[in-house]
Amino acid sequence: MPINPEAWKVGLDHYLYLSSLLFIFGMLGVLMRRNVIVILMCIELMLNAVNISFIAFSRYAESTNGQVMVFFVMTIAAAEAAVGLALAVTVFKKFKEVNIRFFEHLKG
Amino acid sequence: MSALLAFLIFVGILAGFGAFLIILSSSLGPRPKPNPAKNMPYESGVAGTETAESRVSVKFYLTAILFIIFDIEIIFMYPWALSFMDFVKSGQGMYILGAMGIFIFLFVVGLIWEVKSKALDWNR
Amino acid sequence: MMSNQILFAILLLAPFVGFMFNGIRWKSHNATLAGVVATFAVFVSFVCSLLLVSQLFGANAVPSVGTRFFEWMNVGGLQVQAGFVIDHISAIMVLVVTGVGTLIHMFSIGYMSHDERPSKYFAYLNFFLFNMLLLILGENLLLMFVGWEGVGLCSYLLIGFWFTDSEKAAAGMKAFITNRIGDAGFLLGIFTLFFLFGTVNFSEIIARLPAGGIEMGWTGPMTVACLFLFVGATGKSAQIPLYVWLPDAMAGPTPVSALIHAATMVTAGVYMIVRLNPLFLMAPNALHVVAVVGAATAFFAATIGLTQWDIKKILAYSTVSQLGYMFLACGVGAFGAGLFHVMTHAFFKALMFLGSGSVIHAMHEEQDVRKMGGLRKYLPITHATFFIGWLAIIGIPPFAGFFSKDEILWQTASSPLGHKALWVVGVLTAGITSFYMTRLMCLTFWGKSRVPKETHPHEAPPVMWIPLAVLAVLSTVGGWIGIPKVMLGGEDNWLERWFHHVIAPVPEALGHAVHSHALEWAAMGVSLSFAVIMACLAYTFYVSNPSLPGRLAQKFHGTYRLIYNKYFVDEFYFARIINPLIDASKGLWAYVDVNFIDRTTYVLGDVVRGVGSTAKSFQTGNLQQYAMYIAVGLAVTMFLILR
Amino acid sequence: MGKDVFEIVVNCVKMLLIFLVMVQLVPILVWLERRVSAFMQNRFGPNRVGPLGLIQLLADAVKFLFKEPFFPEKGMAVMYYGAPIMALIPGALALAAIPLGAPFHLEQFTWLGREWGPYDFIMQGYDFGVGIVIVLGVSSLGAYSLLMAGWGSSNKYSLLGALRASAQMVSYELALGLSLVGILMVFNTFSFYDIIAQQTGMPLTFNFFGKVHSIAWLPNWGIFFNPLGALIFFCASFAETNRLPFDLPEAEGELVAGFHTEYGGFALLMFYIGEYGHMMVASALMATFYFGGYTIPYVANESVANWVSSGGLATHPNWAAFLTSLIFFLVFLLKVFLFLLIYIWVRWTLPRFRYDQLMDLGWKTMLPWALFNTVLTAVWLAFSHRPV
Amino acid sequence: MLSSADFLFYFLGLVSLVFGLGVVLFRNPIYSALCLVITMISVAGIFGTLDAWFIAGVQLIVYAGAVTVLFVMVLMLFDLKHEMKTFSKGVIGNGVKLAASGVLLGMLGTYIWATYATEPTFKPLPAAATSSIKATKDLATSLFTTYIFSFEVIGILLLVIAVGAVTLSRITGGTHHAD
Repeated sequence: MPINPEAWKVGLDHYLYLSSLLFIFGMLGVLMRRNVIVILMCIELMLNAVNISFIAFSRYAESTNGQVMVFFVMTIAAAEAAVGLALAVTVFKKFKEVNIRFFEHLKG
Repeated sequence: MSALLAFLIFVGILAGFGAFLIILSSSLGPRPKPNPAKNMPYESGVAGTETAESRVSVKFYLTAILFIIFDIEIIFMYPWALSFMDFVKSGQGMYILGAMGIFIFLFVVGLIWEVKSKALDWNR
Repeated sequence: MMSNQILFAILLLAPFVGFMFNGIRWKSHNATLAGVVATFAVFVSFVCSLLLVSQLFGANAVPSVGTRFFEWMNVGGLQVQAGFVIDHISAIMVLVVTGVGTLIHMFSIGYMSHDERPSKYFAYLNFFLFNMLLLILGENLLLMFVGWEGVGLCSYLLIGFWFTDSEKAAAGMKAFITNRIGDAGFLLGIFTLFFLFGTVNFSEIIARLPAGGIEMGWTGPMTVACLFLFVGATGKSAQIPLYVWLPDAMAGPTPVSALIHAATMVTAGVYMIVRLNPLFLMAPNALHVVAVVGAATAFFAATIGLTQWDIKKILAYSTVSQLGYMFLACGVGAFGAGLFHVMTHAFFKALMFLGSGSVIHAMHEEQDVRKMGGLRKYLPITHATFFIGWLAIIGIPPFAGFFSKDEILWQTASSPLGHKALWVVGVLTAGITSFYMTRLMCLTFWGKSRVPKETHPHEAPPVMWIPLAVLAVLSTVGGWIGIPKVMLGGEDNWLERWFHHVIAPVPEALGHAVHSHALEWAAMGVSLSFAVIMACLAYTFYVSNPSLPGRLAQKFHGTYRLIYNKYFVDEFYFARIINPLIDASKGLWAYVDVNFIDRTTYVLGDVVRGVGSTAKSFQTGNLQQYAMYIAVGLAVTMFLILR
Repeated sequence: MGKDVFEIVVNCVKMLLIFLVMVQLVPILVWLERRVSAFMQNRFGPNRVGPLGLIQLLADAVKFLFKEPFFPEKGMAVMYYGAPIMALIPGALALAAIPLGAPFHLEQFTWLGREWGPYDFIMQGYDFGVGIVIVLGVSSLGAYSLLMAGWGSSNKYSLLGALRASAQMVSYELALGLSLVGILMVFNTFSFYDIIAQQTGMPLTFNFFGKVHSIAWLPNWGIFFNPLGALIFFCASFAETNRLPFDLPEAEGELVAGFHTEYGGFALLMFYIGEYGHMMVASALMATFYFGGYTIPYVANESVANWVSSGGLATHPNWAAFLTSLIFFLVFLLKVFLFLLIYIWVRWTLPRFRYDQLMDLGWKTMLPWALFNTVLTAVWLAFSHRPV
Repeated sequence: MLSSADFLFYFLGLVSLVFGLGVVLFRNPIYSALCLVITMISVAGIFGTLDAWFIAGVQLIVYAGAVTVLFVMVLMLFDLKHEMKTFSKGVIGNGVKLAASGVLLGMLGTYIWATYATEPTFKPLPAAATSSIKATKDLATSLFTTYIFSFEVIGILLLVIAVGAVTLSRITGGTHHAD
């Protein structure tokens, strides 16, 4: 198979491909997994994917703004994990259940 | 970039060495007949009474959550520490001090709250 | 200038620090500490604002003092700075808000001394002040909106401060929800303005107004934007049709009513219109709407005020009515007069609310005026200050209310945007105001005592009457900055010189103002004498001849009931809209429905039920399904964008 | 990695050497620990195998290798076997990121019949430029080994020990990270080389309200700028490495042996290697931040180089450069050893804390003090830099 | 011939993708969490290949050293692997989910290919900017000037989270009291 050797040179697009793939993996996890904790992990995965593209763009544009954004995203992600896990554990302690479908019954 | 390569190679060396030691020690040692008493979980010689699902104090996970939050606050202080003197030398010392002062104030408020709410007390 | 930036920072952050301080120790019962800290914080703000405003005076006066802290947003074409500005408009507001705010905070120390959660109360109050300052000082509409929402939140929290009483909690919710309707309009107005001018900064909007491009129609973009903004103003400033929340808002502590629901927050709508006065002058039709709604509200609310028995409700309707005056002023292009009335009203209405708070405090939480009377001898200081407030609101010279009200009425008659009918409504309202205010005075302080035996009214402590005294002085002298031209011999008064740069005159294209000294004296005389006559009438009714009102109410039974029940607005919604609909549908059912439509409707019903159950299956509570909708939506959106 | 074979090979060998130094130091440290503790307790300690009992550890290692391999009945193989390997990694990675000696420069030379270009070598595995951040990041991975061991052996005591250990580790990581902020502020950089360069030279020089003062008889070390930070850092590193008086996770009275209850043989030894690795990292950081790194107090760096090249130790400049760097490496090692001795000394001196006392100490004492140290340093720096 | 930078990218990218897939596919959440750790570390490496060393270090400290430790700890504390299905049921639902993800991926890929594939590589950084300390100082400067407001808001957010998480974990009963 003739492959353009230049195509293997890593550029911005390669990072973006990687980022979108990782993002889709995380999204699939969020959509398909049943365990709330795993869903939270997959959200972290998605955020990481976004961070990759932030850093790639920041390197590409040669500005540090993207890095600052990643800093903030990390903070938010950690905060989200803390609260998400606190919620999940609260529900688990009461009902012994971490299935996302169970959370339907929490209404009203 | 070469530093990253070196880093990865070092990880490889470490993992390889560790695995080698594990395999070596498990292949060199004697293998007596399986002994059910020995294979039981070691609980000081007394047979286990509780299942593995016994309750564990929620404190551990609370500590971990608080660790995350405060860890991030500390991480924010690193770039601050790095650029602090630059700000001071360009005459913006009060500004950078105030900027982090508010942040540290919030940090302290959080810490005081945690202490007062006894979230960090283990002797209960 | 660096020092200005620091001053602005202190000005804004002092109440916030107070809020943090009291918010953190919100469970504390120490009313004195909480109150002193909160009062001091606001006082610091007041001093800072004085220092800043002083730069607008003097030989080397600047047109405005402003600072920018940081860039808040930079998204595409939207660039928003976290910048604050004090010019001739916001100077008056900021002084009123921090000054009156300080007094009311001080009053609250006494008023809330026996409450269970004074720290929480002062935290809310300080947070309100912080948001109000954002609203006033923000250099762009978005910052103003942040403050706008913030004061709404604080208003909700404070109305429902005694939330264990479900009625009071409901009043808070009512205020919140009614305000949301207005806020939606305000937001739409901001969007329209951004769409039109590409900026949300006040000065830039005003700079980019098309020269001479007055829109005469109803559907021009500027008219639409102004009308949207006015919807926001009706919500916040309790105008028809969104006024219903303000009387209920009296469920909150009385100093809150004084600060938020009389002196500051409710005037935000007026302030916003004054801020954007060149824009509104481009849209005369929108101004007509403002004027008519303002006049209608003024009259309508005043008549309701005639029949109320709750001391705070009377003041509340009076506030609505006076706010109507301010909008009337704005609507006829007299923005300066509107802001002038905002200021004087803040003085005397805060005074009256605090006075009523003192009365309620003395009467052990009794608010019904029928159980008062003759309180003059128990509460001499409160009575004296309330008396000055009364003189101010009914417009007796030389008290503050006279000058601002007279200015508004004269402008209504003379301005090219005004109309004689509006003037007549204004004068009538002034008379009614005079009547019900005198009635309030008579029922509360004068006449025979109807106080129940078990209550022993007592005069308020100094921490409560000192603010009253200060406000009484302000209510007396506050109007002297705007003495009418005719009294000064044709010279511009201080107020006009002050507003010279920032308030645009009514454009020539809309007509010319009437200039006649004789007419002005005459108008003044008419309104003044009408007010005095009404006051005397009220005195006759409620002190000299107390049985008269009852007989009158008997005689004009229908009218009295109509007004007493607040024009049956709530009932109207039921009786005229909902019930006829039900009746009509019953008739239709008897003839048409059974014969013709039934079969169709069954089919339709099945279709609807099918759609409904399908739609229901979308709302399962299954989070992953929701996430799936997000994913599908994302895919579709991306497809539409990248197509 | 390098521009030719020589450089790549040297770099690889260097990393291997760093790792071997770490692994080889462990037996020496264990020997030292046993001898020192014996000395403190008026015993002899191991003294039969080899001179002073030095070969004892080799014998121990061989013995460990030939122990019976044990796998708990319900254990999870991946985690059970992965945990000891994981224990090795963070410590070694962090150690390799710290400069152990001065970098040296090799001139062009001829060897094996070809020219080898000029090289610059660092006495360190890799240098990312942000030094301390990477070290902290890598060593924060240490918790996984404990958790994996605790979970993998499916023993209640193991799990409890692992949870305790990791909770303790993370708690003290806060104080550890925060205590460094002050000294970073003083040095105004993350890079170890810059930090060491600022501590080189003799008179302790500092800025006092716009005037530069100096104390002639003190070296220019970080400890004099931030003593409180140094103290907190050192205390927190005890907990970070699960050493006495903070070795609660393996409190024998309560938890059998903590997270490595179910381990034996060489796997257990690997946990110890990891622990000693962490100790070394902490000591190396201590030396780098507060005690001048590889520099020698009272002796300028140049005079060492002069001494080596003129004293006849090495005539060729390349050998001289290498030897100079080696001397600095030995100095650094000496400083590290001193701190390691303090670790051992403390272990046999102080009693163990109770777990709640431990957590209280971390959260309610060390963290506020570290914060105080940070604020104090910041205010001091901000004010002392402008003349009064 | 791959340069070392390219090799690093491909290697780390492959690792992160494989273990990212592992997070999604492992039945046992503990293994998912361990896979997540490895993904985080390799993402830190990817940040390194983009010369964002400080961010790489923060990624290690915050994500790998704190957030995922919390995940693992919670999983171990509460043994949250009760017998339950790993994946959601329903052919239609799963079909739609897969299809949406696939379409999204396809569109993203096409867009990136059409927009950025013409840019072969990154411009080499100027020599002064390659210093990690300099880059980190730039980051710090913009963090404390341009983004100072966001920074303070983050402080408030973290305070709220600290209070909220503890309060949440204190809840023992539900909102439905015995009535």
